[in-house]
Amino acid sequence: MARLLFLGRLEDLAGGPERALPLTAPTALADILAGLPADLAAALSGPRVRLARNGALVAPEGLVLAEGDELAFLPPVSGG
Amino acid sequence: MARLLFLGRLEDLAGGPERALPLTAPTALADILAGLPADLAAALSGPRVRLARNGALVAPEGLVLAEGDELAFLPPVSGG
Amino acid sequence: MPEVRLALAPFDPAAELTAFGAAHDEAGGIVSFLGKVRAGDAVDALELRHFAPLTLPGMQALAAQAESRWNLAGLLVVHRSGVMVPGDPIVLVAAAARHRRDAFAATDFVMDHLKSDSWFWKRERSGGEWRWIEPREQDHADLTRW
Amino acid sequence: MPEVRLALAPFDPAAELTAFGAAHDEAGGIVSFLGKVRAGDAVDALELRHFAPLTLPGMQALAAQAESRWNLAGLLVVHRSGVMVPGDPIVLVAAAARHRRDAFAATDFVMDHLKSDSWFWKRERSGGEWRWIEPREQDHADLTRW
Repeated sequence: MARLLFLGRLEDLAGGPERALPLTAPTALADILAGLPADLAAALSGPRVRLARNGALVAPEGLVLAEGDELAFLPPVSGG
Repeated sequence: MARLLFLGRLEDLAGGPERALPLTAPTALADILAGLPADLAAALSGPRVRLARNGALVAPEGLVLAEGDELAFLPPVSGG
Repeated sequence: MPEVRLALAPFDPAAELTAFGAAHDEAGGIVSFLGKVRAGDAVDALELRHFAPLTLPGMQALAAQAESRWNLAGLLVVHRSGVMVPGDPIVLVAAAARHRRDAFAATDFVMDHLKSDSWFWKRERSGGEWRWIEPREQDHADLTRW
Repeated sequence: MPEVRLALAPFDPAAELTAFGAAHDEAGGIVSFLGKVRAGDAVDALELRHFAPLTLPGMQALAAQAESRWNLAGLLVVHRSGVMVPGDPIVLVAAAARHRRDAFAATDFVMDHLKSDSWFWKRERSGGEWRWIEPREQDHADLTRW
């Protein structure tokens, strides 16, 4: 099991702040996105969406999620 | 009678914050200064010393003090 | 050491500033910025969300950057997360310095970066509807000042 | 209308800021500058003298100039005159604005002018001796920024 976290407006698109993801083996990000609704997958792949795996920023290229991982999708911030 | 007020460091030079000035007739600033100690007169005539007669800034040129006037000598400020 | 906090409940800016001032009485000047939820708009609630692993560390790194760049006696950064109503404080930044120019610049710098480059997501409620706020172009333009 | 006061006795900056903030809750941001007598120097007392006919009117004119130049919801200027000890507040300037850039600029502007272009004379006591403070070149240079 891995967890996907959706921050900001991505939460609305995803229908909730997080989603559990059953994993039988380490899985590439591309394959994970392919299993999501197309509009959500498109939004999560946007060029301005940053990724954090287990709390640390990571690049999407070559990203693989393993059992217990948490992947956060961080849209552009609007803080302060 | 007129009054001279000395602000800031001019107070130390003048030996006090103000000085009463007996006047028998309207008197030009130059004549008033001539009646003061030379070092004080020189300091009061400095190019950066502003003058206020009865609370309003005035130019030294042609200035004449009359009975009841108050003339303040304002050295450069150092406020805040 | 800057004092940096993520406030999950309302905070009292006057009490914060008083304590900060007392802790830095060797500094001649304190500049502060207080940002509050505006009253009088249609917006009746504002929510800021943060991402715990990044938000506070990001604020700490920003404060450290300001302290290394200007000559400060102290720096305070307090930022709310959660649901707020009009009048509630959102952010307080205060810089104490011997020379006021340092305090002004550091406060301004920290605010520009908090606004556009810190890990907060904002939504507003008006007419019963929540709406996510997108970043403003002005916020990004502000960063180019530094 | 700016709120401008010449304080002849100690004032409480936190109470001033709280009241100012409460009066301007339609503004999103408040920038403030608080100048205090430094602690830890050899100076154990500071005196500011003013000239009643000019000092407060000059402060009022300065505040009006700041209000006309930036888009402010409110402006507060409080300046002490008299004898102060380390830790005592000397000057408090606060600007409330919808956009923080206006509040920063107005506060900075008012401080630069209060420091170098307002009718106060300052002397400091250290080792039992009072000494008048001459204007600093930096203060005049600051004015050329505007």
